[in-house]
Amino acid sequence: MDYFTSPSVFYAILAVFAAGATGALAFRHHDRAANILGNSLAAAGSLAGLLFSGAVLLEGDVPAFGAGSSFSLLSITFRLDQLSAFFMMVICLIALLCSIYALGYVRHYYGRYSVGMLGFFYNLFIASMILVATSHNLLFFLIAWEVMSLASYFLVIYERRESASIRAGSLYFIMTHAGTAFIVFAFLLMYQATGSLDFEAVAQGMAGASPLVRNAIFISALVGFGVKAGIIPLHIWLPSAHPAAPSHVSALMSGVMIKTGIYMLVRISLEILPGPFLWWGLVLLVIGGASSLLGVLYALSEHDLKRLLAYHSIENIGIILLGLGGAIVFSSAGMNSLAALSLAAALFHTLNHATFKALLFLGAGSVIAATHTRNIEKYGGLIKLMPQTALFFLIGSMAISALPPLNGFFSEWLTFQALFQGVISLDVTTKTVFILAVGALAFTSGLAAACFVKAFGITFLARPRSEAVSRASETGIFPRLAMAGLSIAIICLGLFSGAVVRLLSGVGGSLANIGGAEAADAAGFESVSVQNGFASISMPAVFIGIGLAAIAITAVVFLLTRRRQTVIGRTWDCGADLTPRMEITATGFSRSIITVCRRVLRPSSETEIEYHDANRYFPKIGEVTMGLHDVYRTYIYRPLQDLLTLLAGYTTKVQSGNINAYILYIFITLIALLFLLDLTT
Amino acid sequence: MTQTIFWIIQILLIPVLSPFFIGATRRIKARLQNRAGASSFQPYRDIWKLLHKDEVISEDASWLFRAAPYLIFATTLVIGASIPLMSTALVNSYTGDFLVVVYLLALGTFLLALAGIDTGGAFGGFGSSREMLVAALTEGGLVLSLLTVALISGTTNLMAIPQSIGSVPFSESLPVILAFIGFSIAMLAETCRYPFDNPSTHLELTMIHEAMILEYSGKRLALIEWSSANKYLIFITLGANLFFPRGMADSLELAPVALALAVFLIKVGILCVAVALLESSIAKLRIFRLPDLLFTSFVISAVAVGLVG
Amino acid sequence: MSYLNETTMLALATVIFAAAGLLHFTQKYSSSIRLYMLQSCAISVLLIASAFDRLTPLLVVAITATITVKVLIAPYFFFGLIKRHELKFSVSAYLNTPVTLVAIAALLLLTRSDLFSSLAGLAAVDEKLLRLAFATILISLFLSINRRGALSQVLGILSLENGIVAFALFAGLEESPGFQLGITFNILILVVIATVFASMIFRKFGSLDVSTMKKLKD
Amino acid sequence: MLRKILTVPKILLDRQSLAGHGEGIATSGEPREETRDIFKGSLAIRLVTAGSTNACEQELVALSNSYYDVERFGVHFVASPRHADILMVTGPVTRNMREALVRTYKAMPEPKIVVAVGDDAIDGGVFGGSYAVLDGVHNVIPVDYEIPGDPPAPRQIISALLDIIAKLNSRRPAKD
Repeated sequence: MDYFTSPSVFYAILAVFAAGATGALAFRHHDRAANILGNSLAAAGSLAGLLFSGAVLLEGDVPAFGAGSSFSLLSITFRLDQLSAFFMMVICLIALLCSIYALGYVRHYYGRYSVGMLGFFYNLFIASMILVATSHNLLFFLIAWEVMSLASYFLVIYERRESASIRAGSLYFIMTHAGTAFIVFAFLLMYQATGSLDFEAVAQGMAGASPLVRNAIFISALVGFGVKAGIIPLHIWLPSAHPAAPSHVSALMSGVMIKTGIYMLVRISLEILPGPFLWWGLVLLVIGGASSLLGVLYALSEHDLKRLLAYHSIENIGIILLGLGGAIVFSSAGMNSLAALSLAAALFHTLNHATFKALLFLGAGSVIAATHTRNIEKYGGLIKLMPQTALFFLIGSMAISALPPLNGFFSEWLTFQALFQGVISLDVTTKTVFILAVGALAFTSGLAAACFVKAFGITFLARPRSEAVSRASETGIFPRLAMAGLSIAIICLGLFSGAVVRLLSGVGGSLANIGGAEAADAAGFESVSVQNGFASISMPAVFIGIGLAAIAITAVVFLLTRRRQTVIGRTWDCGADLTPRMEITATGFSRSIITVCRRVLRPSSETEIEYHDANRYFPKIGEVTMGLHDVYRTYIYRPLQDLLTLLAGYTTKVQSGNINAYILYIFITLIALLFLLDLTT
Repeated sequence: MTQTIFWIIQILLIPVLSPFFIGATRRIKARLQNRAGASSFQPYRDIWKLLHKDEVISEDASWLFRAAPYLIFATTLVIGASIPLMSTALVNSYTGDFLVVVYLLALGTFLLALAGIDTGGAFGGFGSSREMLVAALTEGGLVLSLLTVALISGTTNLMAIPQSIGSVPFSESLPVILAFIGFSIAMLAETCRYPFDNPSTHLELTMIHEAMILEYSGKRLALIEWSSANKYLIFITLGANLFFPRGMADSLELAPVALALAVFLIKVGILCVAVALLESSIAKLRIFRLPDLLFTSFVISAVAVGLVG
Repeated sequence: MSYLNETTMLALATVIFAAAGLLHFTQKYSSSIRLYMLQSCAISVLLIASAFDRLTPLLVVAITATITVKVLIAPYFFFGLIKRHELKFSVSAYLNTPVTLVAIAALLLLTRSDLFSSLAGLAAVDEKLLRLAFATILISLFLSINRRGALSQVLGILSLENGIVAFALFAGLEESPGFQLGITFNILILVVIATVFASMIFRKFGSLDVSTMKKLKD
Repeated sequence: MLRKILTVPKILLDRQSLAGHGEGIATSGEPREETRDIFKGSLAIRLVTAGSTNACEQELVALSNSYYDVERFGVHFVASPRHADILMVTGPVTRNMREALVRTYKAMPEPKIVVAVGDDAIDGGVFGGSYAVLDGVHNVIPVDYEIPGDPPAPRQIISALLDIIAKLNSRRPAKD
């Protein structure tokens, strides 16, 4: 086994992705070959990566390895500690199933867009995410991070003839690079404080850094990685960029890529920076609560299936941040076992969200490929046309709505328990934040259930609302295989949550600021109990309980009623003819909740009426558009943009268009720098 | 051996008794309206009749519509086995966590709401929409009110909570009382009683719960009616045994448990009277006034949690 | 650098510096290019000398690349360019000759000043050489600023490149092969891009005078 | 208040005074075997107003008030034909309501009973022969029982309902 976790295996995995990328590029004129080569190699690489990272999780850390370089600061080194291995496992798990899905899904791009390019960037994207999770040098990390951002950017604008994709891509590009600027700033501060760019050395050197520096690093890392994770109000790129990409890429972006932001937040706040401050955790709790609540409310108001799912990513990132925030608070208060519990909750939710969000995006991709529209109002009745996709989507919906006995429920349960411990053991002000976080989490899961009743009900149930949808058919074998795999993962993660918690407890315990504390105790029958029996749960028992009860009641009812018939009739329509237009719409479904939250959401409605006559007595066509005012754009990004334009207006005067002038600027800068050098030495 | 018997009683008690308490509540309401009303055992007859009737299912309905009643009923059975009924010595550490109960209830609501949409009728959809609105906004108050008693007793296991709540001195029972108020509001919302929903309405436009089940008939309607009766009794039981746990047995001897069962019936009866009185004395609220009430429940419960410890 | 005595090195440095200085006063493109060739030759000699000191495979590659690119390919490109477009003179500058002289003198003074003393501390061989190389850098930059012709500007940048290499050598940085390789690579890219751009611009505007290219902005 | 809950209200009509005021006239002979014993103490009514004058509705609404209180016999009105055992039809069935009536009938699960309430529903009553009506429910769907009257008084209706329930439950099936 030790042999399996050697660095050469890791390089081999990277080589498989490289082969996939170049192979797809080489066969770019032959769509089928490019598809098979690109995606099957990606699947193979991911499978190997999954086994590799799983072995690391079981066997223990792999110490830093890699090639140095002639530059003193950049060293191409990797380290697979438990945290890295965990994130690599999440990446590879989702990438594996997404690649299988892509084998069938990509077919509908044949002849329309270059499948070779897709395969190239797809492999590059997965490989760069693995590098991000495993790199051991800040500079190398930045390079991997940038490759990841650029690869995903090209995937977002893959459908390049859609202007919406291009716009989404540009927004993503700008936001992610603004974020990177903050990350660079944080890294520079670290370098200044420690004189090294290797993670381990930085972590050791940070002990002497002043609180001011540590706070500054945390804030800029929070902003920088927060953009990638999609916390509110830095989320604006997310709902437009994720849906624009091909669905298996959306699944990866939403399920995995945004988690790389979480990965670095965990690493920086719980390992690299020694002794976190209380207020970091509180800020994360507030941001997490706000992101989860607002994310789900925005999702409710969406009628574009993929945008809806993208907003749910924001919500789930919020839930993860609740766990992480709790962990930081506990760690700063010196309660290591509680910190381990809280972090285990966050990591478990990270894993869970990756599985069910990927499943939902893949399901949405199948639906969209079958119906050629993303507008949820046009769907309906797909459960009869695509029964298996519907079942998988239902499993995903139930998991994301935190319904037992699936995995989403367990990680929210764990998050709740961590927050409860905060309510018990902390002082009054901190406690208040925790109580509100509990409330936010409770409301969030309720609203998520409402949102997925809408998403699943309007999409799959009732009757088709448009002609195109009634001709839809079940997707191919590979997509269904991938979705089935994710569904099984969801069920297994729910059932064997006890084992997963033990594993995550090890991951969390390996971090410096938690110091080996155990997250939860395991008792018989796969049951998990936290804090010496404050709470305990056994997911298999819940699962078996529901199953047994359902079987028993079905048997009893069957015995009682076996002589009675079941007749198929038309839906009760009060005697009038029922048309699909009479079914509830997604807008109608969620409008009541939006109206309740109108203070926060600022709903808008525009009425357009065309009249028959000039006196406007007889309306011909009426159209009401209901939506939301974009608060973030109006109050944050628009003013920011105006300010930038204004500043840019001043700076155009500097831009003469004359090369000589530009070189003169360089010259002046050089001289000025010399002066500066002289002054400092 | 006795333990096994008690467990069987525990599992069967809720489904066996629940139609009676629904019937009793209706009868008390009828009396308050100066009517004789149907017998308290009327719901048993209704369920029996429905089980012996044919079923008509819409051609637009899918397997979800067919499976939902069984699953919903199953969740109430599991919850029934997870809540304190008669003895605090009986502890279910597998599914007894209050979050399990809250989320199993949410699972039932989720499935029922989907079933409401499934047939493509005009009423089912908005019934689901309203139900989810109420259910989503109830969650906060429900979780925090139950958290209050959980924190006081130092465990979130419902079956272990009553023991220590019983020993809280009256002078320190303010959080319990506040939590009970928050819980009651959440209970009325979850069980579709006044002022949230009219359980006996015939007007489609004012329905919440009823609108979703308009399409059900025969055995599946029986199951749905029975599960909502179960849900009602579950909430009443939680209210009675978590917040007023006096009279619960603390051992598994036969005599104290029998006594505890009697006390339990009396407590539940009193709460049913209270619900009936409340329903007879207030009007149903406009749907957009409901969130205010639910947020009130949340705030009261949050204050209660804050006061603990 | 033990294979070259100080006088030789000083001479080479002077050649490099003088070439950069003279570039300011050449009238013909062809003579400018020849001056650049001369400068590059001097650099190559310096590089080869340093290779005797400590020979690594990477350094051999770097030297080969430098000689090929700077002494052979780049001038060949430029000669081809001026032949194709029949260019001869590159007279136009922003400043006239006396003012240019004054500016160069000022820059020289700057390199001699205390301002530069902190950098001069880097010198592995001789502080004087370092100052000379630095003057080359500044003067080459100034060439790019002063000249209107795009080709002269490119030559200015290339000369700057040479100045940097010389500076690195005198500062004793030649042991870092990455540094050498980077600079070579940089030049290669620069030449290619410059050629492509220059011919594209010429085709479009019929001139290489940047002041007639103001239209580019629109 | 407690007394009110525990004692039967005084103004309520008792069972004896209700009996014998009217009866459900069976139109189809023997009740089907499958309906036997099912409706003991539990009967759900779906009302369809097929072009009535609203007189019958007034009387039917009165059934639920605290004077007649039909609920004590386990009889209640429901919101959906899916939940109903008895389809009560009032009015002579106008042409426009024909389709709606048929659909309601089909929407009900077996076993089901159709009761025509009022003379209009039985044979068209005063509207009989009009071009706009179909002269009674039996021309559209099979009717099991009729409650005559124009309109029947609540007391008559309750009495008839009790009679129908009795007939449904008491009579032995033919082959027994």
